[in-house]
Amino acid sequence: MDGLFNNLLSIVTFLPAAGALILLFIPKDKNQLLKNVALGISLLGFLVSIPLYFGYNETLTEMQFVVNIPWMQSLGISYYIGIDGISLFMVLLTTFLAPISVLSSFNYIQAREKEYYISLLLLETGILGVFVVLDVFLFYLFWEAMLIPMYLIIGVWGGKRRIYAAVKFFIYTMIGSLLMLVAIIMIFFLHHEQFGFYSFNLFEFYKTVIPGNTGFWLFLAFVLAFGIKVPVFPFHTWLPDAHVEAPTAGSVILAGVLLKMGVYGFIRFAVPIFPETAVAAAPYIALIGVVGIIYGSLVAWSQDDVKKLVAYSSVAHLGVVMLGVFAIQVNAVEGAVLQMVNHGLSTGALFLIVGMLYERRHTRIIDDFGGLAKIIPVFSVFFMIVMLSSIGLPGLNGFVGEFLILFGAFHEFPVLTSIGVLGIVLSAVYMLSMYQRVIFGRVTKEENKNIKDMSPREWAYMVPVIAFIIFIGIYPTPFLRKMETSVNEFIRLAGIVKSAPSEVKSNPCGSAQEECGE
Amino acid sequence: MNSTIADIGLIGVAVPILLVLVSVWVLFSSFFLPESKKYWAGLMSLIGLAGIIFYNFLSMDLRMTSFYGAVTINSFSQFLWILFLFIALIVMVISYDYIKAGNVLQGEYYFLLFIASAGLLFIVSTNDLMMLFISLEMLSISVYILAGVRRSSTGAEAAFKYFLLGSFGAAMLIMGIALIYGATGSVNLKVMKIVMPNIIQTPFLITGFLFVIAGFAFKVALVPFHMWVPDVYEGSPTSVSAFMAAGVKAGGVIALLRVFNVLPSEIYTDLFWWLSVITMIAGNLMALPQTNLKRLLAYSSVAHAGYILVGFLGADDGFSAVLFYLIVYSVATLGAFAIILGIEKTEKGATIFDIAGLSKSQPVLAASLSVFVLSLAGIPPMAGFFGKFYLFSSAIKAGFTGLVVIAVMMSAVSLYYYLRIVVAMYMEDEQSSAFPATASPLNITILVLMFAAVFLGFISEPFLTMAKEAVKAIL
Amino acid sequence: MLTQVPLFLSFVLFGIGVIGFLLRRNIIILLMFIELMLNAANLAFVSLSKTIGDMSGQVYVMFIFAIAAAEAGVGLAIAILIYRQLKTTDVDKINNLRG
Amino acid sequence: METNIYSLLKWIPFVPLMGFIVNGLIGRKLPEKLAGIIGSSAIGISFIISILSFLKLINLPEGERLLNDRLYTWIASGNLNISISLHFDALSAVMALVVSGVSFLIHVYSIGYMAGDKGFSRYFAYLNLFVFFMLILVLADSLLIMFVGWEGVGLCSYLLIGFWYEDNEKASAGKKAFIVNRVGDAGFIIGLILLFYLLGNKGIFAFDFQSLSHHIPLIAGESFFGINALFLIGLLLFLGATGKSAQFPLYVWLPDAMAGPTPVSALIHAATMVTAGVYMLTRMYFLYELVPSALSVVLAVGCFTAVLGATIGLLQTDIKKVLAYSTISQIGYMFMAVGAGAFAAGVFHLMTHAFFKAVLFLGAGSVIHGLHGEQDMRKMGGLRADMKWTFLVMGLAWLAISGIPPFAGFFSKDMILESVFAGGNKIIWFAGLITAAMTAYYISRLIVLTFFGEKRGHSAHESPAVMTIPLGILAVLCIAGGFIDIPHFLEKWEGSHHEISKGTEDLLIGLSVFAGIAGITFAFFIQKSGRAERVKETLSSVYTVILNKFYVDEIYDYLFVRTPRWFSDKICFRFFDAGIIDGGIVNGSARIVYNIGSILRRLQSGNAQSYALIFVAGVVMIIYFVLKRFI
Repeated sequence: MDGLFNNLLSIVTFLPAAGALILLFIPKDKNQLLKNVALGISLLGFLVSIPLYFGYNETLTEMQFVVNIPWMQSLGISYYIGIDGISLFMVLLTTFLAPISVLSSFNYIQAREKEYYISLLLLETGILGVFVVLDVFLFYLFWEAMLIPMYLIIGVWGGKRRIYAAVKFFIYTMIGSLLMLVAIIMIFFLHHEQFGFYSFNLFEFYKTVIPGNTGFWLFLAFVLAFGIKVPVFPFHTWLPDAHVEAPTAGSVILAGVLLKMGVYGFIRFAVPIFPETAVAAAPYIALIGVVGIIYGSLVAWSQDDVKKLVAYSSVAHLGVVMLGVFAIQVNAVEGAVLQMVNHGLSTGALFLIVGMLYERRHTRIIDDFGGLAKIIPVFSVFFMIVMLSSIGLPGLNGFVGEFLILFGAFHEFPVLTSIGVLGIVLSAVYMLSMYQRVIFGRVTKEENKNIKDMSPREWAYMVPVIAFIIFIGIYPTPFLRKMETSVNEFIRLAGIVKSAPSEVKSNPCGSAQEECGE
Repeated sequence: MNSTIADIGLIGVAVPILLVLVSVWVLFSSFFLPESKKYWAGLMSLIGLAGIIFYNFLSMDLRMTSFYGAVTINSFSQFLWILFLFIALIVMVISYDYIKAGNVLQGEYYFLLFIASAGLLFIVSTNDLMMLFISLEMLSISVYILAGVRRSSTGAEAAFKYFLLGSFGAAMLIMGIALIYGATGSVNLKVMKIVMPNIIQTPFLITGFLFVIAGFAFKVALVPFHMWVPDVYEGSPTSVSAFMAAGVKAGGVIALLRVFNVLPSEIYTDLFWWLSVITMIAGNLMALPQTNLKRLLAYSSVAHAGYILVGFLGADDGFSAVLFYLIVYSVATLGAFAIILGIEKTEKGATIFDIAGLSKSQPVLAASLSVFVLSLAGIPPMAGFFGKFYLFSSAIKAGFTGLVVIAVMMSAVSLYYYLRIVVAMYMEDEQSSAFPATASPLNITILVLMFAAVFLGFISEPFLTMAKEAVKAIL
Repeated sequence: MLTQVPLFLSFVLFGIGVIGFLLRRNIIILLMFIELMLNAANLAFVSLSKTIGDMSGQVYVMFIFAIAAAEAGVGLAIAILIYRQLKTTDVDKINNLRG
Repeated sequence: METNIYSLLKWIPFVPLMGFIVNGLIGRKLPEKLAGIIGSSAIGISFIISILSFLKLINLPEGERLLNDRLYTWIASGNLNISISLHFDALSAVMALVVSGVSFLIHVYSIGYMAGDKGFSRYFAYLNLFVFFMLILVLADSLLIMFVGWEGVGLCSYLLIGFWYEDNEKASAGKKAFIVNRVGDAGFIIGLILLFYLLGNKGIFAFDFQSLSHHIPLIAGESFFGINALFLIGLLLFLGATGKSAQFPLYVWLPDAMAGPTPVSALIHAATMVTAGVYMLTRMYFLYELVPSALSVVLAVGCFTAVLGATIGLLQTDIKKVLAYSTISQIGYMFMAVGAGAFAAGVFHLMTHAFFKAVLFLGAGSVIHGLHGEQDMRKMGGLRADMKWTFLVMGLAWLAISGIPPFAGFFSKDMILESVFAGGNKIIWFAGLITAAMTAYYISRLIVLTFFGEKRGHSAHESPAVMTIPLGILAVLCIAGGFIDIPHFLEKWEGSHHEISKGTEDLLIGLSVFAGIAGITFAFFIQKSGRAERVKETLSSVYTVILNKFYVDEIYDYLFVRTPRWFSDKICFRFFDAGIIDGGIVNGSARIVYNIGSILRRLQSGNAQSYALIFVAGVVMIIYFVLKRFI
């Protein structure tokens, strides 16, 4: 039992990859079988991940479900995974969205299904890896490896300008990541200088003292890497392209979890490794976040493509999250983490909605619709709920996160926060306008007259999302409780002022027994 | 001094000598083979080479000097011998059907390949500049011929350009050696390593070294000595291009490394810093607009020379990283060329348009080619990433962060043209007619190389330790 | 001093070789200039070995002769091949591979 | 005072919620009648429960009249711990009764009014949801829970205004309402956060109204960016109130909101939701009493809105628009009361207004219903013969709103004026008086145009009993309402009461009554044939300005819709995002790199000698490079 529990995390992480391997051996013409297997695997992945939630002990600060196996001793690289109250939810969100995105692709993807589902599952493993690893080298490995399947998903199964979008996505994110790699290596050697042994152990990195000026540049590299991924203004322009071109499932994963990797990176790496620098830079990054809120909303307002609108709304929402994270205040950070989940759910759902529209009409231009409420009432209701959750209506998930972030951030940056609140107004503006143009009014277009309402399959993947949207809205406490300790730990780490070690230690992890988790 | 054959220490150079013997055997026997049986030459050489590799593995821990110190057999040479022998083997395997098809004198082809490989082995095992020069010529001259072995117009032009510039470079090199000889009184690197610190750096000596560096840089294809590379790679038979990209370049790198190793660093690091930078930049930028795959790979190999130079500046760790990188790089390049060889229809090799939609008709080939280019681009989890990681981290450790930043930015740029290959294969519709079915030995090789390109990184530690061992021997 | 003269001569020869190589267009001539450069190196070796009183320099010359011969042989063969294929001996006309 | 747990409380809002769920999920399959009955009975039940709780409340001794029902912890993060719990004291009791009662009647009325509409069940679902949120708002135990209801009712009003979504006009009206409200809500949430934040700094994390009222004094002295914090909070919350209660400057959504079905206008946009602002301020009276400056702002805004609304109301021709502007001005009245510190009076007027305005709307509704959707008063007239019952009830409401004793309106309105006068703001008081006269005028004008004179439009038919009976009940309340001694019941909210002499009091009463009568008579006088026209000609310029509502809509449209729209599209998106960032920096740099590549490529001329030349150049370069360094 205990052994199983220890390996649970590895199982959760690599199950999708194993599934991809299975798919590899299914002949490509057996479409239905492929789909079912893919769905089964992803569902299984979700089921297996549920025990993580219940098995997670929210009273402990340190990592849990830890596995730590040395891999390359000479460089102190080890297969070191584990989760805390923050990554827990990222993992669950990923495993939750995976089957949904698989299910949503059944009709959307018509060509080369085999490769598609393989890349989808590999992508899931890649993302999960990013969320669970505690070894910086390994983190970087997953961080970039996961680009390849995403790149394929956008580029092969995407829309008209898919190649442009895919290449842009890949290279843009790569530039940031590579600079981060340089920074990682430098810290690695700094650590060696200070402690006398090589280690990529995250917690060793935490202990490493990074002298001021270097610290600034290295932090900048991290910020660039994660900021591009989030994406924070002004590094966001790859996002609309990627979203517009990506297939529905791609967008769902992209918005749902991929963007969260950036924020997660800030929480897990950038801030704790450079506490002083991060705290010093916090106001500026918060400012960028707020600019993102306003700017994203304004730009979203003037979009005529639903998907692009949602993409820009993501920029705004993640601006809120960034504001929360860099308030480095317990409510704000908890709100930020919760808001990541919320955004994953509601924006993911929005993309599912857009996908349904696209499957029916093969267009995403707002003006091609109108009056849908009359033709597909059920769909309109779902759309309404998702839209409301996205604009943060109290009683739905969006509000809780936003309120906590605003409340917490207000402690640190009152003015910025007050400006950020305008985002609440703007989000209503662009979302409601879009909703009205799509759903209300008369049916003008002939093609819209006879489109079908939600199919059972669509019910199957929309209902769970809606259920969570409402549940988190009315009862977020269980989620908040799980993350409380970890968030406090994060804040503690952010508060630390590092000092060089008194005497050089020799054995790897000997110095850091408790973090090493065994 | 009276010397007996024993003092020469032939046993140490048994492997290269065996190569030569086998080659001669293949050559002559091929004369007597009937047209229909010519391909036996290939089989024989394969068997022979396999045997030699086997022998080399047996004598892995042989350590001695031969030819009165001109040749040293140590961990360094052993490491690289294995590498080069495998490169030769792979080249032979992939060219087996290719040569059989084309109007090429098979015996001669394999003969030259063997001689070139022998040259390579000598390059890495010698301590003597003169010897270095001779073995380099041994390599070069046979490759000049190989380049034109098809006797077609493109082949001829490639061979001609390679020969002309190659011998020009060789002349530079030997002049440089002469100058060094004059300044130090010796051409033995070991000796030089010792005496160099106490010799004052006269312009005379420096010029000598710079001539030598230029000569080797020509083989490594450092900018601005790279000009021959794209044309020759494009024009030569693809299998030969593969050999050049993997073998010749590696040989040059080692030669340059040996020379760099004896130089008093403070003067030459700047030079190599700049060489590396302009090589990376020029190589990558010029690769961007290429459409012919062989040409594209040529430029990418130029760029990679730049990355390798980054390792030079990383001191001991850097050297071992370079050795590891050579393995990784050779795997990827050989694989890429092998695939081009498999699907090319013209002498100039496949273009980016030819491979459009390859993933539909030949998923395995497409997948492997993607793996190879991603490995060259240094994307995790491919081996190429680990290679770059070791190179760059060594340089960072030595304090050349700025250089590494340029390097990573350049590899970001390189992504564009590497990804274009993937784009063409996966994201564009099939334009060209069906691809020729590739022969099984080729396919097997490609598969093996692909697995290597994927997994070499994860098991890189033993190789790295071996490389460290090897480097110790030359310091 | 006298021993330096051949050395300078060799430099001069080498220079002529390089310049000629860059200026002339006929491939055969180019081959000859390469030979010239190699021989310049030979001269340098000989004179230097005299200067520093070490015989091995003069031994190297033998090697270089051999290599020069080999190169010349291969070069001529390639030149013939070029002429067969492209019907020219003018370097400027041999530029189908470029870009 | 210790709180008494009363677990029945939660059902006051939750029964309507269930009604919503039932109607929302299976409503479409149910027969109309059933859906209607489910909807109405849900509200009926919650009304009964309210009465029960009310009885429970008044049986308690004076001091501890407070029922409480805690459900569960909603948000627990750090020290912040907000639980969903309901709070039933005198104030919320009054509100709950009014809300559930009036809603019940209007639900019943709607069964008749909405009969045969496609979205019948949807209508009732929305309506139930609205009542749920309204009751949450009323019973909320803390500002945050109140905010949940606050936004919830906003949502429902959005849904119900745009109920006939196929008409884009109506849909837009709904959207406008929601967005304008959001502006207010932003103020609300900031104010709330600021309040919580300051209290948090003082180590206080209990945010239910009771403890708030105890702890507010702690932060009385606090200043935030140089401004008195409480004042700031007061203003921000009031901004929220102006949004919800359609006060200047955020009143513009209410007239458009008349696009919704008439019962909705009656319930949401007259009786209950729009008065939420008044309720909220009254809830927070303990805060406002500490900052008179904020109160005077409220007073001024309320007064201004009252006058403005009345003025615009004078000339409207759409029967519902008249009532809408009347509502705006009446709520202004309530805020005047609040501003004068007489919270109880405000709530009192809130209640009476709920009654008579509901009647007026429903009456207007049945007129419209009778005339098959005709809303233009100029096309009505002489209906008193056809719709006796409607005429009767509306007549009562008319007198009530005009402030004629002994009808409900008289008491509340008079009380407000009195307390304003007592507060010493003579000008405000006078303005209020004028407003009263104007109110009397435009309502009378409405009555005259609709029921008197000769028929201008087609004749109408009386509405069915299901509509008329609720009207009757409400009409009775218009009379009785005045005699319910709310002010005494809410003396906690009486505020500081300046005593004024009996004589002055009588004088004031006389004046206000006079104003009412004057308005009415003037209306009858002016509406006689042609006189109105002559007035129009004489002061035509003023006339047009007022008729066009002072062009406020146009100005807002330009400032807050067109300009930002243009900015977001042309500047932010096309110029900055697509142009500079993406086109310029991102793709631009890529293009530059690529072009450099294709230029360098030219060097590769294919000529071996040029290669050799570059080779030599390279050698020369490195020699120079190193020697320069060395020598």
